[in-house]
Amino acid sequence: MPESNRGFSAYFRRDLLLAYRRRGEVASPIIFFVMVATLIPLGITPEADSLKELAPGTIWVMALLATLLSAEGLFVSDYKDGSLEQLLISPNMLVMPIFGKVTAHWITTGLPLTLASPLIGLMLSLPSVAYLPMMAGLALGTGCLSFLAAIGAALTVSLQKGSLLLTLIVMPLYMPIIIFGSAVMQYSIDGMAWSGPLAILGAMLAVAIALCPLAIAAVLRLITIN
Amino acid sequence: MVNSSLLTVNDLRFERDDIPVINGACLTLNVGEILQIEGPNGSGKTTLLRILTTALQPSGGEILYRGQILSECRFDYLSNILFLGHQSALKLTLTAEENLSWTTSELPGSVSIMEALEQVGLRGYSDVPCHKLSEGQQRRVALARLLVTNAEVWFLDEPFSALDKQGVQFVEQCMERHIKGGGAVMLTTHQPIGMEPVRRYSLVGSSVGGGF
Amino acid sequence: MNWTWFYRMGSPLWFYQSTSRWLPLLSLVTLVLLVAGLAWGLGFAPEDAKQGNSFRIIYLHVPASFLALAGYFLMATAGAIGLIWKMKLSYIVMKCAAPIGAALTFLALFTGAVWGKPTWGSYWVWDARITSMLILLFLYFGVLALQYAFHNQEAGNKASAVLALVGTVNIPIIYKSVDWWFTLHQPSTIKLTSAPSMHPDMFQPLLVMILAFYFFYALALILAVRVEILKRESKTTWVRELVEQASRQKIGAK
Amino acid sequence: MNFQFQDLNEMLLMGGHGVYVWAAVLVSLGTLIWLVVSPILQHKQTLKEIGLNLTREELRNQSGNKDI
Repeated sequence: MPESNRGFSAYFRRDLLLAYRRRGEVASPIIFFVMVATLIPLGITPEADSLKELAPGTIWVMALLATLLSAEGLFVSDYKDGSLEQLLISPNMLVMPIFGKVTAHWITTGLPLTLASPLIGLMLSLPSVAYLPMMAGLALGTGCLSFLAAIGAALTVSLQKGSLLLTLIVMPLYMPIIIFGSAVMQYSIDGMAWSGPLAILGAMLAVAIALCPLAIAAVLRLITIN
Repeated sequence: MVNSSLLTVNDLRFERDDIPVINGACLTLNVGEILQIEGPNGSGKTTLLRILTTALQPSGGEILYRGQILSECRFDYLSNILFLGHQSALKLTLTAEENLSWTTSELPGSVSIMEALEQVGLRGYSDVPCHKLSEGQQRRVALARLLVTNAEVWFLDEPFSALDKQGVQFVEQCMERHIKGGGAVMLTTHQPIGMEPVRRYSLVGSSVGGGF
Repeated sequence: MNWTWFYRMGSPLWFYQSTSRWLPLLSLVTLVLLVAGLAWGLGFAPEDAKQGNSFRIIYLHVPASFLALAGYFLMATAGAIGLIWKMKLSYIVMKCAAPIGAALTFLALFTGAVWGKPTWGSYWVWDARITSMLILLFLYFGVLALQYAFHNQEAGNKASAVLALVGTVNIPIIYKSVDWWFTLHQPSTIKLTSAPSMHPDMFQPLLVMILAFYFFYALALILAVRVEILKRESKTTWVRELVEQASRQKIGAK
Repeated sequence: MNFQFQDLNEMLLMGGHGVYVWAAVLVSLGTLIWLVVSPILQHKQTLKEIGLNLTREELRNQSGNKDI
């Protein structure tokens, strides 16, 4: 296997294995996702047509919060047991293992959310035309969410009460994603072509994939071991 | 000309928030030698190890590996060193074998994982999740990493902590075999080492931290 | 090309001494510009046809928004210089620029909200520029919170420097997507009077006010940096002499 | 370019918008003044503090036991 690829697949498989060993924990973002979805009808209005109005934005806000919830553990467990230190002094580029870890995080949180989203669509009486765009948008959007949350996780890895700070730091960076994510669904509900905002989400994901691992590697090298 | 000194460090300085932790440390580590770093707690022993394994950036001074500046030969320097810190760097939900497979994927070695676990005295434990092992056994799994890779330079931070007499003996044998095979060891410990070619380097002189 | 001037410029002692010489002049210029600009804007500029006198708030809202954004980029650049050349002074500049920038962003938001009341009838309107300004305020809070979260000063500096850089990359994306989102939802409502299309008599005082705010930002930043330098360099000899000198003057004056 | 208002009273009213304009002006000036005054106060405070530390250090040196 080429040099850099080994770093990616080693940590990708390891994190998937870690998640598999604690299968129960993988379900928690989905449970959170569904639970919050039931709050909206209770809190605002149960009747269908106004729920239909709220559905796109609510689904995206919940997906965003669910990703944030599970992002904190990304580096903290490695930092505590010393494997982050070993990662920092491994000969291969630091970027590839990070890329592997964040992809594994996406598969354990972003993907399940995307697959569970039709259930929420049902509960919020989302029109059937919007299901496919919702899942397409969520698939790309949660990817960006994972990469950005990983930067926040790296910045706050050596802090005890890091999770609140993580939210504070990363939330502003989520704004563009939530705007275009809910726009994809809104366009499809209004019957317009929803490929435009989806393309922008794809572009954001591409930029996130290219730049975030570099930023995370720089942060981990600069800050953690002090 | 094979440069016998694996590692040379001149005038190494490290400051944390303008408080000098390491001030002008100079030392060399030659092939087939054990260097023991002494000093009271907080004199910067672990910090020195972290700088030498490039986990920390020094504030000044230079580090040479086989006569070359570290930044120029970073890849083959990092492929030839092994660091064992206070923490055992094990993922507790994974089994001992899985934990060791990450090290071999990074630094391929000659001895297989199963043999290494046997030599460490954990024969049947290869597929047991680490959280079921005792603290001492987890430490042995970490020590098994010494056998699995053929890294030239070992940096051991308090290797004897949480080890019984047998464990200590095992570590000393490993170090013995390693330096005979052309490697070098730099370790920090408080216990006296019952072995020969041990040079001592005390950090007290160079850091402000001491002086009770 | 010798870089000594760059490193000499980076030494806190040099900064402290040269600013001591220029501070009086800078504060005088800032005061004059501020007073002149405000008097001109509030008293002499003609009334706006549609909005009446409430448009005069532009003379505070627009300069504050300019400086809020410029302040963020200055903070990020100082952080970048600190990261690349490991200059302590630029970390100090970044650390002091954050609260000033946050205060100016809050000021821009407050004046924007107060301006919204007579114009649109409600204090909070999801106007594109005000929403982007709100997100900018959140970015500032992120940097401030990160700066004070670390015990180890150096780690705090590096973390907030990287966050400021990440924020800088995201600001254009945020501003563009908010603009796009704004046109999607409320294309009809009037935008705040955009500066260039204004009548010259209204526009000139605005230029003076923007200039005054730039000078003010420099003044506030230099004052804050000097305090931080004293705190960081309290062990050095030149600070000790300064302290003795100050206490002697006090005894002399008493 | 001439003064827009007949007298001070009209300037305060500003055709009904005076409340908002002057509220904005007061808050702005308040913030600006605070941004300049607080560093000046801190400057004096820091100088005093360093002075105190110096005297404390001298006391410690004279009394012979070198503190850690």
